[in-house]
Amino acid sequence: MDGFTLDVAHLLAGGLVLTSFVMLYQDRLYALLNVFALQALVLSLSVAWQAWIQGAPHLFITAAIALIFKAFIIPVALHRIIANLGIHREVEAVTGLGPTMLFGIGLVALSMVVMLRVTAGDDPLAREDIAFALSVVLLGLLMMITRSNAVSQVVGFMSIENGLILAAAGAKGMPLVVEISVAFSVLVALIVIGVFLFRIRERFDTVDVGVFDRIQGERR
Amino acid sequence: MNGFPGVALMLAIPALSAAVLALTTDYRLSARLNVLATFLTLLSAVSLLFDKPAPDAYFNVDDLNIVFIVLTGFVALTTSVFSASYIAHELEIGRFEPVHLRFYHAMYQALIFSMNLALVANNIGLMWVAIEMATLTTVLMVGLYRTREALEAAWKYFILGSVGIAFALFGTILVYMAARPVVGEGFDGMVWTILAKRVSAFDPSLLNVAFIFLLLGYGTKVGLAPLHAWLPDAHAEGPTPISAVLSGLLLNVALYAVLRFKLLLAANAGALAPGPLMAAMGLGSLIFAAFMLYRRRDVKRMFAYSSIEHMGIIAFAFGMGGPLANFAGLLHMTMHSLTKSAIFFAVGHISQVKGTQRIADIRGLTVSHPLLGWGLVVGVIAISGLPPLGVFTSEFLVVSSAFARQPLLAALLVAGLLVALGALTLRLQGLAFGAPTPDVAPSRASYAPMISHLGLVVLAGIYLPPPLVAWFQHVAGLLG
Amino acid sequence: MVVMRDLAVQGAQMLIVLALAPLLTGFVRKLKARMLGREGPPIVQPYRELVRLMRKEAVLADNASWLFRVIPYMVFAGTWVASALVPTFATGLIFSWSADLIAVTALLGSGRFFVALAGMDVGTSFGGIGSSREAMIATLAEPAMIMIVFTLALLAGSTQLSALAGFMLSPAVGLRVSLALALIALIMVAIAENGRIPVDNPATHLELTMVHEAMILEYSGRHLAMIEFAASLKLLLYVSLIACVFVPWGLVSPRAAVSEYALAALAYLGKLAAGGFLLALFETSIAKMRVFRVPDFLGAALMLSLLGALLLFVSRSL
Amino acid sequence: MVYAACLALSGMGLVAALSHLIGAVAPAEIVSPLGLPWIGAHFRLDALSAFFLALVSLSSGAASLYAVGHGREEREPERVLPFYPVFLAGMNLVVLAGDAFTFLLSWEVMSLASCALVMARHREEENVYAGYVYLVMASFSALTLLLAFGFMAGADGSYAFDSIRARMATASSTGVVLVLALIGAGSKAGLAPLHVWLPLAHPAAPSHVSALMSGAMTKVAVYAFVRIVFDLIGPPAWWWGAIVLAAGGMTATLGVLHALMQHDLKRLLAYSTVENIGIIFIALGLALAFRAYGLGSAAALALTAGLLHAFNHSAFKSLLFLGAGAVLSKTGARDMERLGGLIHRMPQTAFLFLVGCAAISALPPLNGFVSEWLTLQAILLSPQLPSWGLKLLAPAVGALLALSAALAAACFIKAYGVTFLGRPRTAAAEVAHETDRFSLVAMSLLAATCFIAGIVPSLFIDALAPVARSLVGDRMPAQFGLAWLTIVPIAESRSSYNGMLVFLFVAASGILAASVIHRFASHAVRRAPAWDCGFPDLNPATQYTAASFSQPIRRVYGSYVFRARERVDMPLPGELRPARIEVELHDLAWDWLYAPIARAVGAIADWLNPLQFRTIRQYLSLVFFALVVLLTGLALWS
Repeated sequence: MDGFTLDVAHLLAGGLVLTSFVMLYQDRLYALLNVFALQALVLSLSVAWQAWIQGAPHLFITAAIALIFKAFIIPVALHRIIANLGIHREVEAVTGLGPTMLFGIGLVALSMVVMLRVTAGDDPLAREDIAFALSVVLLGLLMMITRSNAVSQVVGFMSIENGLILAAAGAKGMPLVVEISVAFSVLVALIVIGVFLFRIRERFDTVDVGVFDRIQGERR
Repeated sequence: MNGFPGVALMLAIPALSAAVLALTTDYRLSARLNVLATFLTLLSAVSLLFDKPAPDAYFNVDDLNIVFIVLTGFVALTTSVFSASYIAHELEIGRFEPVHLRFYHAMYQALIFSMNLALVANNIGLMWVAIEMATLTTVLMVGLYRTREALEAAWKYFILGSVGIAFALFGTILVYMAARPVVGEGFDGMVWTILAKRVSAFDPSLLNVAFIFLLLGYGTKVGLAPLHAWLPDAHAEGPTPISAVLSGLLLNVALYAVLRFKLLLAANAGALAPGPLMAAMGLGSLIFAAFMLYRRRDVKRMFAYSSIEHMGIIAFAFGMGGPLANFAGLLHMTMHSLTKSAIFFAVGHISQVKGTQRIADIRGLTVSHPLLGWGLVVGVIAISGLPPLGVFTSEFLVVSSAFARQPLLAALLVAGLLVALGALTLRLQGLAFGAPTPDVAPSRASYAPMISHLGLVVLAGIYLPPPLVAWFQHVAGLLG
Repeated sequence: MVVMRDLAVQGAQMLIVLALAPLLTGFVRKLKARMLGREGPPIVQPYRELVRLMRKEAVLADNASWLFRVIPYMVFAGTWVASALVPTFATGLIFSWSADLIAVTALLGSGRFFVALAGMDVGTSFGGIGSSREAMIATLAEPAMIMIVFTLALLAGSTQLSALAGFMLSPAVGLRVSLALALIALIMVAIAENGRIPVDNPATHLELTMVHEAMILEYSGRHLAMIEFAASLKLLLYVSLIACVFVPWGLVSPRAAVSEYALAALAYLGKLAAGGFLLALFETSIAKMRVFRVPDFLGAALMLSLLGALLLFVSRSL
Repeated sequence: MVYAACLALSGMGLVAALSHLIGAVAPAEIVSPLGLPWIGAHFRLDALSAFFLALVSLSSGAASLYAVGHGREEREPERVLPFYPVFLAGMNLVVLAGDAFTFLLSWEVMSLASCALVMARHREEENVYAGYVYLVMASFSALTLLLAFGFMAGADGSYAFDSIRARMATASSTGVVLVLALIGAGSKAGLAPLHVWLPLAHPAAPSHVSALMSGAMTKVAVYAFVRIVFDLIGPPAWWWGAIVLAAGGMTATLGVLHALMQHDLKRLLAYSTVENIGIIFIALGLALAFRAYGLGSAAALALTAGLLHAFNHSAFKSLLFLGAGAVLSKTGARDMERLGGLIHRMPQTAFLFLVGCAAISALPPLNGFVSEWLTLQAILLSPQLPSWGLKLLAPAVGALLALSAALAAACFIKAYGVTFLGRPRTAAAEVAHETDRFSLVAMSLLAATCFIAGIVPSLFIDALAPVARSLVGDRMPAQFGLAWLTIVPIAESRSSYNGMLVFLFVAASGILAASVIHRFASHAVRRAPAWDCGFPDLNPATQYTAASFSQPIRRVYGSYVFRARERVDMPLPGELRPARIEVELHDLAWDWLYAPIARAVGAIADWLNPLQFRTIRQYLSLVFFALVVLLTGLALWS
């Protein structure tokens, strides 16, 4: 493949990491959702690009799923949830943004070190993709643990998934990518539904020790 | 697939019956159907003993999984029998609306399906999908009671499990990437038998990263510390049959997945030995769980912690490696799932009869309900590794073979075992002896499942059938 | 023929100890009285007492058990046998190899065991006091005795009394620290065992420091006689033990001529007299100590004997 | 009836063992397909196991016979009957086991069954507590032995004893095994400071089971030690003997001192078991030391002494426990302060118990004296040892041995005097009556054993000869041929003892004296109230109690052995309340070893417990950090 395709792939993958950072930086839920939609868009683009350059049509399905499901449906649903729960004025970073960002940069460096070293024998495109994917995954996880708000945690999880899809798409000729992405979408959908149904207020962990005493068996 | 389509059946039956059960509302009918379906599944699984189909791109039956397939079938059957009587009681006291019933049985069958799929899958991607399905179904069942704690537990399980699943997927992708340069693109890159053949040529460093992710991912579902957090609450808050299946089967399936990949690494010379990592995590889980046992007040949560402890022992055994330790690990997996599910059967009935799960409120079972009480006693004795029961055999092998090579680790292991035994027996005495506490409900328990399990465990403690030994020894040899 | 003669010698020894025991007791009493400036009872007084007691009827407490009646004879027999095993004037007696020094100690110990039981049988407070104190004393005296036996046995390479005496006669002994320690310890033990001053006072009644008398308080008549007899036999035994181990001169070896036997017997009498004199002198010169000082006294004995044994254990290897 | 069957079986076991022992045939071995698959379960009967089999069968036979009568009074027989045969089977199988797996399996079965028997009376709190402590300690010992076997069998798992022997012949640093075996077997046998469970568990069980636990099970532990240390692992180093000697001496003294302080009859017996185990280990330690320097005959003497004492102890301790059981079942009291005067109510039991007391106090001509005499003789041989440490240690331990023998005598004077003599202290003791005849037969059987082993010890010593030969390669000179059945450990010039002659001698002279007096002097008897120095008091409370009996000894040793504290509460003149004295005793092993460990476990549990109460986010961060740490490690590693 020529330099151009490589550059585009590189650009899109890097865009994913960038959006992850932006998400990490956001402290407003609505903005967060918008950025997430953007990330989903970028993801679908890069997956489509991979489909084109790999000549693997089934990847287009994955791209489509990403586009429709994550770029539109989920964000909208989350918007409504936020509206229902009335938590849109939420500023809820557990740790300050500065440390978080620094840590995120450290994570990206780590993933670069690990991945670029181990995949020495592989073609550059796959190396880039897998490295970026790992950093996206790690950033998503970082987001999950630095935000105490249910919605933003869901978003974090979904960005983890984005990273995975990127990796799967980047792994050349990998089978079952569609099935996997579908399965994952089901997972995400369930999470969102759960947030919606069970009215998880603001965070998964409204736990005072009293609750756990009940859990400890004094129930009934 | 040549000969008797065992694999197809053992996947098709649960899938179909899941669909059917989702539609039947009558309780008796659905319970019976449930039992029947699991029974047929068991039959088809047993048929695999006699003619193993040749491995194809999707399915594979070999010495490693045959035992677990049959075991899954068996425990699923006994658990369905148990849940028939258990759920009946839940319906009576109204913790269960009939609406949930369809859901419950359908999910049960779906769980069986996904576990069987994960076991027979010859394709690491397929295995991943199956385990994710298993996670989803169990999550839904754990949350079934709709109480605040149940939802709490279900969420915890769900979130942690999903993250674990994500890791596992990443690891799977990495494995594929490692395989691609050797076996070429496309489907072969995920077929386990092919990978196992060619693995020696893979890029070891990539395999290492992959194994880290797989260990963390599937290890979350195994419940190794520090990834264990979901396990106790999920066991304690869900319906007891689910706790039994969780401890008895799902942990095994996840561990089985880890083993598959350990086999790969073992076959690759350049890869870092996964042994020390697993041994360390196992030892950590064992000691941690052993101490956590002391402060438990909920009986089901306590036994959940003991599951963590035993998963730790098993992981330690595989981590130590060597034919003896690996054999012991496999044996321990089998014994533990039998014993622990038996214990949960007993505990389920007990908590129904006594109307509580608080350890402090249950006393003198051997007086008030001799069969349940002594069943519990035998179970706990077995689980704390006392003879003449199967767990003793495996612990004997683990400790003795470990001490010869790593005296310090073995000493730690022994200390952990002792601490755990102290906690379990302490609680057991409170539960089983002394003056009995009053009942709130008559016990219409079905003792057959518990007794059959314990019978098998006792038998295995004294005599192991040669074919079993042959399979285990073969696999143990492969595990290196 | 030879066996007959050995038997005769053995029998003679048994009769001699039987005959001499009360005499020794009386002798010591007399000497003590004299040293205290009193007239004192005649030497043969103990014989009279024994005879008088035997004639009298035995008064038993209401709830005295059969054990209470059997014990005096057992104690007497045990002590008698023990004292018969200690060479008095002749070594190598025919039965001497049936029990060595350890066994002799154990025989005396069993005597004490049963006396203590007798003390508790009637269930009076005095009996209990006596038994418990006796037991306490014994727990220190017996180990000391065993240690002394160790010392001697290591020197002589035997626990057989005859062999011991024979070794002591031989020039191989030399002068040894351990022996001196052992001798002192042995004397202390002997004093304690026989309930002499300063450990106990055989002459007192109804004094809260009494030990031996308190145990046998309930005895009367022939039973009392047996016990008393056993006590004096024990005294004789210890004196002759010390004599045969530390001043073995004059002991005849087996199969000697009758004249030698006679000579040896005379030597033995001399030793007894000397021992009794020293005992009386000692008893009159010091005062009775409190019961709870006794452990210190005996502890000292134990330490001395242990020291002697240790020295020996170490020096043997040089 | 279960017990009858057990009786028959143990009788058979006894016969088999004796036939094997006397007719010194070659070791018989059976391999069954059970147990570990690729090894199978080995069962092996050689001289050593035959001896211990005989020992176990003897006391279990007696206990079963006793239980035939005594079992009727069991309140919840369904909690005793099922486990009793299992317990017996476990003990026999341990002795017969021929490979590590079978050995440990039967070992644990033995422990579990006895633990279930301890908890048979599970409604009393302290029984359940005792059962718990016992269970934990038993598992501790089993796991320690497991480690030992792990070391011996090696990573490839050659568990059969033969292959272990082959391996250890060349292995190095076998000292580890010695230490592990000492801890493992010792904690089961009740070696200080691991003895703490024993005085809790043994009294709690039904009496015939207590008899078995003290009489047989502790001996099985001794068997384990002997089997491992003398048979399986290679030649000993000099310090092995030193360790074992020291442990034995300490155990003997501590055990008997604690026994003296008890006023619960069965607990007193249990502590005295600890003492006798100490004596056995002293002898074994000597044997090890001698063997380390190749002094064959001396080692044989010491070993024989130890094993003989094991046998004797099982005989008279079973007897004593059975007697205590009879007392307990007839008066309902284990506390001596509530007994007394039973010699009038239950004369046969009293007599048999007296025999037991005399035997355990090492009084000639009974069997206890013989074995302790042999042990002392063995100590007297220790100057031959070149090592200085042992030279100094041996006589010191000898002093301890003598001390504990004397203390044991005092202890049993107290036990017998307070329980059987004097005046009854409660109404229950007042109305007690003789126990059933099965129990009496069982006890008299054991008493006869003590007596015979006392007057013809040569039989038993010769029976032990093949054991000694197989273990230390030498044996004591044959005894049975000697004139007058004397026993001569080394040479007649050194030392000899003739129980039979002493017995005849004493008996003859006693009878002679009695008959002479009755013939020539008076034999009249008059009954009168007790004299008691002029002021008798009819209230039995004025008798010496167990506590007051042991008070002088407590004064002498107590302050530093068990930090005894006495608080006297003396009312002022004119006050009517009784004066009372309270004594508190500590078992230092408990205070300094067990309590801290228990506290530590609790503290760690409390410290970890909050991990149950974290939030999901925090759990996630755990996962996250695990991942990051591993990845970093990998990045650095590769």
